[in-house]
Amino acid sequence: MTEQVDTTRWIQQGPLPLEALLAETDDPECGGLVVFGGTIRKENHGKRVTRIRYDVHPPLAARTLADLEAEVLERFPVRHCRLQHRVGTLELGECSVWVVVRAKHRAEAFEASRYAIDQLKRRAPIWKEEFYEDGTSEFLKGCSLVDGHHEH
Amino acid sequence: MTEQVDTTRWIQQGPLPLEALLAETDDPECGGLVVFGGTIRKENHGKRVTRIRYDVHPPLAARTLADLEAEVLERFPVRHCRLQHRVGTLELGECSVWVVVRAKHRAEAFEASRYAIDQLKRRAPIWKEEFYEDGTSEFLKGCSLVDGHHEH
Amino acid sequence: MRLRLCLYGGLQRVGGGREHALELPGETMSVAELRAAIARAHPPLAPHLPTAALAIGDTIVTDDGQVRDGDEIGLLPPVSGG
Amino acid sequence: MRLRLCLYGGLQRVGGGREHALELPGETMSVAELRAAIARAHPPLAPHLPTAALAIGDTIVTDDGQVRDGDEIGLLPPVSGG
Repeated sequence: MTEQVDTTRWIQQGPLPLEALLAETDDPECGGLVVFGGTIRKENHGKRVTRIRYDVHPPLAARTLADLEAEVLERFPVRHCRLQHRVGTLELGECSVWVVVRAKHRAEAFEASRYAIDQLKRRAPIWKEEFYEDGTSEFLKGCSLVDGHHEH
Repeated sequence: MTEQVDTTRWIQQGPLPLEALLAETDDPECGGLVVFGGTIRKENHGKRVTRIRYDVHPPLAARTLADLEAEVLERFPVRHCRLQHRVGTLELGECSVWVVVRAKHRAEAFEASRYAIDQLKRRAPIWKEEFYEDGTSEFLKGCSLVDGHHEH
Repeated sequence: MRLRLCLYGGLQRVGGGREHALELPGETMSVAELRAAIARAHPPLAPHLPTAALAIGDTIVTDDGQVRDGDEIGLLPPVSGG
Repeated sequence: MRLRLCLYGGLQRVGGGREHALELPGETMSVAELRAAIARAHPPLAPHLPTAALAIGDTIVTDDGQVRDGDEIGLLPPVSGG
Protein backbone atom coordinates (compact mmCIF):
# COMPACT_ATOMS: atom_id res chain seq x y z
CA MET A 1 0.00 0.00 0.00
CA THR A 2 2.75 2.44 0.95
CA GLU A 3 4.42 3.70 -2.20
CA GLN A 4 8.16 3.05 -2.07
CA VAL A 5 9.73 6.48 -2.49
CA ASP A 6 13.22 7.52 -1.45
CA THR A 7 12.34 9.36 1.74
CA THR A 8 15.97 10.42 2.33
CA ARG A 9 15.45 13.38 0.02
CA TRP A 10 13.39 14.91 2.84
CA ILE A 11 14.05 12.84 5.97
CA GLN A 12 17.58 11.97 7.03
CA GLN A 13 19.20 10.07 9.86
CA GLY A 14 22.55 11.88 9.96
CA PRO A 15 23.62 15.52 9.79
CA LEU A 16 21.97 17.45 6.98
CA PRO A 17 24.53 18.82 4.49
CA LEU A 18 23.40 22.34 3.60
CA GLU A 19 25.98 22.48 0.81
CA ALA A 20 24.10 19.78 -1.09
CA LEU A 21 20.83 21.71 -0.92
CA LEU A 22 22.55 24.90 -2.06
CA ALA A 23 24.20 23.10 -4.99
CA GLU A 24 20.93 21.42 -5.93
CA THR A 25 19.05 24.74 -6.07
CA ASP A 26 21.84 26.77 -7.71
CA ASP A 27 20.16 28.95 -10.34
CA PRO A 28 21.37 32.10 -12.15
CA GLU A 29 17.73 33.17 -12.62
CA CYS A 30 17.64 33.83 -8.86
CA GLY A 31 18.97 36.84 -6.98
CA GLY A 32 17.82 35.92 -3.49
CA LEU A 33 18.54 32.89 -1.34
CA VAL A 34 16.98 32.45 2.10
CA VAL A 35 17.94 29.54 4.32
CA PHE A 36 16.19 28.74 7.57
CA GLY A 37 17.81 26.29 9.96
CA GLY A 38 16.26 25.04 13.18
CA THR A 39 18.87 24.31 15.82
CA ILE A 40 18.70 22.47 19.14
CA ARG A 41 18.43 24.99 21.96
CA LYS A 42 19.67 24.19 25.43
CA GLU A 43 16.72 25.76 27.21
CA ASN A 44 12.97 25.44 26.66
CA HIS A 45 10.18 26.68 28.95
CA GLY A 46 12.77 27.13 31.70
CA LYS A 47 14.12 23.58 31.53
CA ARG A 48 17.69 22.63 30.63
CA VAL A 49 17.63 20.50 27.50
CA THR A 50 20.50 18.06 26.89
CA ARG A 51 19.35 16.58 23.57
CA ILE A 52 16.28 16.02 21.40
CA ARG A 53 14.98 12.88 19.76
CA TYR A 54 12.78 13.24 16.71
CA ASP A 55 10.29 10.49 16.01
CA VAL A 56 9.13 10.54 12.39
CA HIS A 57 6.65 8.70 10.16
CA PRO A 58 9.11 8.65 7.25
CA PRO A 59 6.91 7.95 4.21
CA LEU A 60 4.14 10.31 5.33
CA ALA A 61 6.64 12.99 6.41
CA ALA A 62 8.48 12.73 3.08
CA ARG A 63 5.20 13.14 1.23
CA THR A 64 4.14 16.05 3.45
CA LEU A 65 7.43 17.85 2.82
CA ALA A 66 7.32 17.14 -0.92
CA ASP A 67 3.75 18.45 -1.11
CA LEU A 68 4.69 21.53 0.90
CA GLU A 69 7.64 22.25 -1.43
CA ALA A 70 5.24 22.13 -4.40
CA GLU A 71 2.69 24.28 -2.60
CA VAL A 72 5.31 26.94 -1.82
CA LEU A 73 6.32 27.09 -5.50
CA GLU A 74 2.68 27.57 -6.41
CA ARG A 75 1.76 30.17 -3.76
CA PHE A 76 4.88 32.36 -4.01
CA PRO A 77 6.90 33.64 -6.98
CA VAL A 78 9.93 31.58 -5.98
CA ARG A 79 11.86 29.13 -8.16
CA HIS A 80 13.14 26.63 -5.58
CA CYS A 81 12.00 25.31 -2.24
CA ARG A 82 13.70 22.38 -0.54
CA LEU A 83 12.90 20.98 2.89
CA GLN A 84 14.87 18.47 4.93
CA HIS A 85 14.31 17.23 8.46
CA ARG A 86 16.33 14.93 10.65
CA VAL A 87 15.15 11.88 12.53
CA GLY A 88 16.75 10.41 15.64
CA THR A 89 18.77 11.99 18.43
CA LEU A 90 20.36 15.43 18.04
CA GLU A 91 22.81 17.18 20.33
CA LEU A 92 22.70 20.86 21.33
CA GLY A 93 23.41 23.25 18.47
CA GLU A 94 22.76 20.63 15.79
CA CYS A 95 20.46 21.45 12.93
CA SER A 96 17.13 19.59 12.84
CA VAL A 97 15.62 21.15 9.73
CA TRP A 98 16.64 23.13 6.65
CA VAL A 99 14.37 25.27 4.51
CA VAL A 100 16.11 26.50 1.35
CA VAL A 101 14.28 28.96 -0.89
CA ARG A 102 15.57 30.78 -3.96
CA ALA A 103 13.69 33.48 -5.83
CA LYS A 104 14.31 36.22 -8.32
CA HIS A 105 13.81 38.81 -5.58
CA ARG A 106 14.53 38.68 -1.88
CA ALA A 107 11.13 39.75 -0.48
CA GLU A 108 9.42 36.69 -1.92
CA ALA A 109 12.21 34.40 -0.76
CA PHE A 110 11.80 35.64 2.83
CA GLU A 111 8.02 35.26 2.76
CA ALA A 112 8.09 31.81 1.23
CA SER A 113 10.74 30.60 3.68
CA ARG A 114 8.72 31.84 6.64
CA TYR A 115 5.58 30.16 5.30
CA ALA A 116 7.38 26.89 4.64
CA ILE A 117 8.81 26.50 8.15
CA ASP A 118 5.53 27.55 9.80
CA GLN A 119 3.58 25.00 7.77
CA LEU A 120 6.18 22.27 8.21
CA LYS A 121 5.85 22.63 11.97
CA ARG A 122 2.06 22.36 11.75
CA ARG A 123 1.77 19.55 9.26
CA ALA A 124 4.76 17.24 9.21
CA PRO A 125 4.28 13.97 11.13
CA ILE A 126 7.31 14.55 13.33
CA TRP A 127 7.45 14.45 17.13
CA LYS A 128 10.02 16.09 19.35
CA GLU A 129 11.06 14.41 22.59
CA GLU A 130 13.13 16.71 24.78
CA PHE A 131 15.62 15.18 27.22
CA TYR A 132 16.45 17.23 30.30
CA GLU A 133 19.39 17.60 32.63
CA ASP A 134 17.44 15.93 35.44
CA GLY A 135 17.21 12.70 33.44
CA THR A 136 13.55 13.07 32.48
CA SER A 137 12.17 13.51 28.97
CA GLU A 138 8.98 14.87 27.52
CA PHE A 139 7.12 14.89 24.23
CA LEU A 140 6.12 18.48 23.46
CA LYS A 141 2.51 19.53 23.01
CA GLY A 142 1.96 19.94 19.30
CA CYS A 143 -0.49 20.69 16.50
CA SER A 144 -3.23 18.17 15.87
CA LEU A 145 -3.44 16.84 12.32
CA VAL A 146 -7.18 16.18 12.80
CA ASP A 147 -9.35 18.76 11.01
CA GLY A 148 -10.90 21.14 13.51
CA HIS A 149 -8.07 20.62 15.96
CA HIS A 150 -5.63 23.15 14.48
CA GLU A 151 -5.38 25.23 17.61
CA HIS A 152 -2.32 27.21 16.45
CA MET B 1 43.52 59.23 9.83
CA THR B 2 41.89 55.99 8.67
CA GLU B 3 41.95 53.48 11.50
CA GLN B 4 43.68 50.29 10.37
CA VAL B 5 41.10 47.57 10.96
CA ASP B 6 40.97 44.16 9.34
CA THR B 7 38.28 44.83 6.75
CA THR B 8 38.29 41.20 5.54
CA ARG B 9 35.91 40.28 8.34
CA TRP B 10 33.22 42.12 6.34
CA ILE B 11 34.65 42.72 2.86
CA GLN B 12 36.30 39.92 0.90
CA GLN B 13 37.92 39.54 -2.48
CA GLY B 14 37.26 35.83 -3.04
CA PRO B 15 34.24 33.56 -2.55
CA LEU B 16 32.59 33.97 0.84
CA PRO B 17 32.68 30.74 2.87
CA LEU B 18 29.27 30.42 4.53
CA GLU B 19 30.56 27.54 6.66
CA ALA B 20 32.90 29.91 8.48
CA LEU B 21 30.07 32.29 9.36
CA LEU B 22 27.91 29.41 10.57
CA ALA B 23 30.73 28.06 12.73
CA GLU B 24 31.51 31.51 14.10
CA THR B 25 27.88 32.08 15.19
CA ASP B 26 27.23 28.54 16.45
CA ASP B 27 25.29 28.93 19.71
CA PRO B 28 23.16 26.44 21.68
CA GLU B 29 21.15 29.34 23.11
CA CYS B 30 19.68 29.79 19.63
CA GLY B 31 16.87 27.83 18.00
CA GLY B 32 16.59 29.75 14.75
CA LEU B 33 19.14 30.48 12.04
CA VAL B 34 18.28 32.62 9.03
CA VAL B 35 20.77 33.09 6.21
CA PHE B 36 20.24 35.50 3.36
CA GLY B 37 22.46 35.23 0.30
CA GLY B 38 22.43 37.60 -2.64
CA THR B 39 23.33 35.86 -5.89
CA ILE B 40 24.23 37.19 -9.33
CA ARG B 41 21.19 37.01 -11.60
CA LYS B 42 21.52 36.69 -15.33
CA GLU B 43 18.75 39.17 -16.12
CA ASN B 44 18.03 42.65 -14.80
CA HIS B 45 15.52 45.16 -16.18
CA GLY B 46 15.26 43.07 -19.33
CA LYS B 47 19.01 43.02 -20.03
CA ARG B 48 21.19 39.89 -20.11
CA VAL B 49 23.84 40.19 -17.43
CA THR B 50 27.13 38.29 -17.87
CA ARG B 51 28.90 39.35 -14.65
CA ILE B 52 28.96 42.04 -11.98
CA ARG B 53 31.83 44.06 -10.61
CA TYR B 54 31.50 45.48 -7.12
CA ASP B 55 33.44 48.62 -6.32
CA VAL B 56 33.83 49.10 -2.56
CA HIS B 57 35.27 51.68 -0.15
CA PRO B 58 36.73 48.94 2.08
CA PRO B 59 37.38 50.74 5.40
CA LEU B 60 34.08 52.65 5.31
CA ALA B 61 32.14 49.60 4.13
CA ALA B 62 33.69 47.45 6.87
CA ARG B 63 32.70 50.06 9.45
CA THR B 64 29.20 50.38 8.02
CA LEU B 65 28.68 46.62 8.16
CA ALA B 66 30.14 46.36 11.66
CA ASP B 67 27.88 49.18 12.86
CA LEU B 68 24.86 47.56 11.20
CA GLU B 69 25.62 44.23 12.89
CA ALA B 70 25.67 46.01 16.26
CA GLU B 71 22.49 47.91 15.45
CA VAL B 72 20.67 44.70 14.54
CA LEU B 73 21.67 43.12 17.86
CA GLU B 74 20.29 46.19 19.64
CA ARG B 75 17.02 46.55 17.71
CA PHE B 76 16.02 42.88 17.59
CA PRO B 77 16.12 40.10 20.19
CA VAL B 78 18.73 38.16 18.23
CA ARG B 79 22.07 36.87 19.50
CA HIS B 80 24.20 36.97 16.34
CA CYS B 81 24.32 39.01 13.18
CA ARG B 82 27.17 38.72 10.69
CA LEU B 83 27.46 40.49 7.37
CA GLN B 84 29.92 39.86 4.55
CA HIS B 85 30.12 41.37 1.09
CA ARG B 86 32.38 40.64 -1.82
CA VAL B 87 34.42 43.09 -3.84
CA GLY B 88 35.58 42.61 -7.43
CA THR B 89 34.12 40.64 -10.31
CA LEU B 90 31.50 37.93 -9.75
CA GLU B 91 30.12 35.43 -12.22
CA LEU B 92 26.46 34.41 -12.59
CA GLY B 93 25.11 32.47 -9.62
CA GLU B 94 27.93 33.54 -7.31
CA CYS B 95 27.09 34.93 -3.91
CA SER B 96 27.82 38.64 -3.37
CA VAL B 97 26.61 39.00 0.20
CA TRP B 98 25.77 36.89 3.24
CA VAL B 99 23.57 37.90 6.15
CA VAL B 100 23.69 35.36 8.99
CA VAL B 101 21.35 35.85 11.95
CA ARG B 102 20.77 33.54 14.89
CA ALA B 103 18.09 34.04 17.54
CA LYS B 104 16.32 32.12 20.24
CA HIS B 105 13.16 32.14 18.12
CA ARG B 106 12.67 32.11 14.38
CA ALA B 107 10.32 35.08 13.96
CA GLU B 108 12.95 37.50 15.24
CA ALA B 109 15.66 35.90 13.14
CA PHE B 110 13.59 36.42 9.98
CA GLU B 111 12.77 40.05 10.84
CA ALA B 112 16.33 40.93 11.74
CA SER B 113 17.72 39.29 8.60
CA ARG B 114 15.30 41.20 6.41
CA TYR B 115 16.17 44.46 8.13
CA ALA B 116 19.90 43.84 7.85
CA ILE B 117 19.93 43.20 4.10
CA ASP B 118 17.57 46.12 3.39
CA GLN B 119 19.78 48.49 5.39
CA LEU B 120 23.02 47.10 3.96
CA LYS B 121 21.74 47.89 0.48
CA ARG B 122 20.87 51.44 1.51
CA ARG B 123 23.92 52.29 3.51
CA ALA B 124 27.00 50.31 2.53
CA PRO B 125 29.45 52.20 0.28
CA ILE B 126 29.36 49.55 -2.43
CA TRP B 127 28.64 50.06 -6.13
CA LYS B 128 27.42 47.48 -8.58
CA GLU B 129 28.56 47.61 -12.20
CA GLU B 130 26.59 45.24 -14.41
CA PHE B 131 28.21 43.86 -17.54
CA TYR B 132 25.88 42.88 -20.37
CA GLU B 133 25.92 40.40 -23.22
CA ASP B 134 26.22 43.23 -25.75
CA GLY B 135 29.59 44.24 -24.28
CA THR B 136 28.33 47.35 -22.47
CA SER B 137 28.31 47.91 -18.73
CA GLU B 138 26.40 50.15 -16.38
CA PHE B 139 26.55 51.34 -12.81
CA LEU B 140 23.10 50.91 -11.28
CA LYS B 141 21.11 53.80 -9.86
CA GLY B 142 21.39 53.59 -6.11
CA CYS B 143 20.56 55.14 -2.76
CA SER B 144 22.20 58.43 -1.91
CA LEU B 145 24.15 58.52 1.34
CA VAL B 146 23.50 62.27 1.62
CA ASP B 147 20.84 63.11 4.24
CA GLY B 148 17.61 64.16 2.57
CA HIS B 149 18.39 62.11 -0.50
CA HIS B 150 17.06 58.77 0.76
CA GLU B 151 14.46 58.41 -1.93
CA HIS B 152 13.46 54.85 -0.90
CA MET C 1 -8.82 -9.04 9.56
CA ARG C 2 -5.36 -8.37 10.88
CA LEU C 3 -3.94 -4.86 11.03
CA ARG C 4 -0.58 -3.48 12.12
CA LEU C 5 -1.10 -0.55 14.46
CA CYS C 6 1.92 1.79 14.72
CA LEU C 7 2.06 4.41 17.45
CA TYR C 8 4.05 7.63 17.01
CA GLY C 9 5.48 10.30 19.29
CA GLY C 10 4.25 10.25 22.88
CA LEU C 11 1.63 7.59 22.06
CA GLN C 12 4.40 4.97 22.15
CA ARG C 13 4.71 5.61 25.87
CA VAL C 14 0.97 5.54 26.41
CA GLY C 15 0.39 2.40 24.36
CA GLY C 16 3.63 0.56 25.18
CA GLY C 17 5.85 0.52 22.10
CA ARG C 18 5.64 1.25 18.38
CA GLU C 19 3.93 -1.78 16.86
CA HIS C 20 0.80 -3.63 17.90
CA ALA C 21 -1.11 -6.33 16.05
CA LEU C 22 -4.88 -5.81 15.90
CA GLU C 23 -7.17 -8.75 15.15
CA LEU C 24 -10.65 -7.54 14.23
CA PRO C 25 -13.80 -9.23 12.87
CA GLY C 26 -14.68 -8.90 9.18
CA GLU C 27 -12.56 -8.04 6.13
CA THR C 28 -13.07 -4.25 6.22
CA MET C 29 -14.43 -1.51 8.47
CA SER C 30 -14.69 2.27 8.53
CA VAL C 31 -12.01 4.36 10.18
CA ALA C 32 -14.62 5.51 12.71
CA GLU C 33 -15.24 1.86 13.66
CA LEU C 34 -11.50 1.26 13.81
CA ARG C 35 -11.06 4.18 16.24
CA ALA C 36 -13.65 2.59 18.53
CA ALA C 37 -11.90 -0.77 18.22
CA ILE C 38 -8.53 0.78 19.12
CA ALA C 39 -10.07 2.43 22.19
CA ARG C 40 -11.45 -0.95 23.31
CA ALA C 41 -8.18 -2.84 22.64
CA HIS C 42 -5.94 -0.16 24.19
CA PRO C 43 -7.93 1.81 26.79
CA PRO C 44 -4.99 4.13 27.66
CA LEU C 45 -5.04 5.41 24.05
CA ALA C 46 -8.75 6.34 24.22
CA PRO C 47 -8.34 9.90 25.60
CA HIS C 48 -5.77 10.65 22.88
CA LEU C 49 -7.87 9.52 19.93
CA PRO C 50 -9.82 12.77 19.37
CA THR C 51 -6.62 14.71 18.55
CA ALA C 52 -4.79 11.84 16.85
CA ALA C 53 -4.87 11.56 13.07
CA LEU C 54 -5.00 8.15 11.50
CA ALA C 55 -2.91 7.16 8.50
CA ILE C 56 -3.20 4.13 6.26
CA GLY C 57 0.27 3.68 4.81
CA ASP C 58 1.43 7.21 3.88
CA THR C 59 -2.05 8.74 3.60
CA ILE C 60 -4.00 10.44 6.37
CA VAL C 61 -7.61 9.27 6.28
CA THR C 62 -10.83 10.73 7.66
CA ASP C 63 -13.43 8.81 9.68
CA ASP C 64 -15.38 7.73 6.59
CA GLY C 65 -12.31 5.98 5.12
CA GLN C 66 -12.12 2.17 5.01
CA VAL C 67 -9.47 -0.14 6.39
CA ARG C 68 -8.73 -3.59 4.99
CA ASP C 69 -6.93 -6.71 6.12
CA GLY C 70 -3.16 -6.17 6.05
CA ASP C 71 -3.26 -2.38 6.33
CA GLU C 72 -0.59 -0.57 8.30
CA ILE C 73 -2.34 1.95 10.53
CA GLY C 74 -0.40 4.92 11.90
CA LEU C 75 -1.79 6.71 14.93
CA LEU C 76 -0.42 10.27 14.85
CA PRO C 77 -0.74 12.52 17.89
CA PRO C 78 -0.32 16.32 17.59
CA VAL C 79 2.95 17.03 15.76
CA SER C 80 5.93 19.05 16.97
CA GLY C 81 8.64 18.94 14.31
CA GLY C 82 11.02 21.69 13.27
CA MET D 1 47.00 72.02 1.17
CA ARG D 2 47.17 68.81 -0.77
CA LEU D 3 44.32 66.27 -0.69
CA ARG D 4 43.86 62.87 -2.27
CA LEU D 5 40.46 62.71 -3.95
CA CYS D 6 39.18 59.15 -4.53
CA LEU D 7 36.19 58.56 -6.77
CA TYR D 8 33.93 55.53 -6.30
CA GLY D 9 31.39 53.66 -8.41
CA GLY D 10 30.25 55.38 -11.59
CA LEU D 11 32.10 58.59 -10.64
CA GLN D 12 35.36 56.96 -11.76
CA ARG D 13 34.03 57.06 -15.29
CA VAL D 14 32.80 60.62 -14.97
CA GLY D 15 36.00 61.90 -13.35
CA GLY D 16 38.50 59.68 -15.17
CA GLY D 17 39.92 57.15 -12.71
CA ARG D 18 40.03 56.50 -8.97
CA GLU D 19 42.64 58.89 -7.61
CA HIS D 20 43.15 62.58 -8.18
CA ALA D 21 45.45 64.99 -6.38
CA LEU D 22 43.84 68.26 -5.29
CA GLU D 23 46.02 71.28 -4.53
CA LEU D 24 44.03 73.92 -2.65
CA PRO D 25 44.91 77.18 -0.92
CA GLY D 26 45.15 77.30 2.89
CA GLU D 27 45.69 74.56 5.49
CA THR D 28 42.02 73.72 6.11
CA MET D 29 38.56 74.39 4.67
CA SER D 30 34.98 73.33 5.27
CA VAL D 31 33.49 70.41 3.41
CA ALA D 32 31.06 72.84 1.73
CA GLU D 33 34.04 74.82 0.41
CA LEU D 34 35.72 71.59 -0.69
CA ARG D 35 32.62 70.59 -2.67
CA ALA D 36 32.78 73.89 -4.53
CA ALA D 37 36.49 73.39 -5.15
CA ILE D 38 35.90 69.87 -6.53
CA ALA D 39 33.23 71.22 -8.89
CA ARG D 40 35.67 73.84 -10.17
CA ALA D 41 38.58 71.41 -10.56
CA HIS D 42 36.44 68.64 -12.15
CA PRO D 43 33.41 70.21 -13.88
CA PRO D 44 32.01 66.83 -15.04
CA LEU D 45 31.61 65.85 -11.36
CA ALA D 46 29.57 68.97 -10.53
CA PRO D 47 26.08 67.59 -11.40
CA HIS D 48 26.79 64.50 -9.24
CA LEU D 49 27.86 66.37 -6.13
CA PRO D 50 24.37 66.96 -4.63
CA THR D 51 23.74 63.20 -4.27
CA ALA D 52 27.34 62.23 -3.50
CA ALA D 53 28.41 61.78 0.11
CA LEU D 54 31.88 62.83 1.14
CA ALA D 55 34.10 60.76 3.40
CA ILE D 56 37.31 61.72 5.15
CA GLY D 57 39.12 58.44 5.69
CA ASP D 58 36.44 56.00 6.85
CA THR D 59 34.01 58.63 8.16
CA ILE D 60 31.21 60.29 6.21
CA VAL D 61 31.18 64.01 6.93
CA THR D 62 28.54 66.71 6.54
CA ASP D 63 29.07 70.10 4.90
CA ASP D 64 30.14 71.77 8.16
CA GLY D 65 33.04 69.32 8.61
CA GLN D 66 36.63 70.43 8.06
CA VAL D 67 39.28 68.98 5.76
CA ARG D 68 43.01 69.29 6.42
CA ASP D 69 46.19 68.89 4.42
CA GLY D 70 46.89 65.22 3.71
CA ASP D 71 43.30 64.02 4.06
CA GLU D 72 42.01 61.26 1.85
CA ILE D 73 38.64 62.36 0.50
CA GLY D 74 36.19 59.75 -0.80
CA LEU D 75 33.43 60.91 -3.12
CA LEU D 76 30.59 58.41 -2.81
CA PRO D 77 27.72 58.42 -5.31
CA PRO D 78 24.40 56.66 -4.52
CA VAL D 79 25.16 53.11 -3.39
CA SER D 80 23.94 49.84 -4.91
CA GLY D 81 25.47 46.94 -2.98
CA GLY D 82 23.88 43.63 -2.06
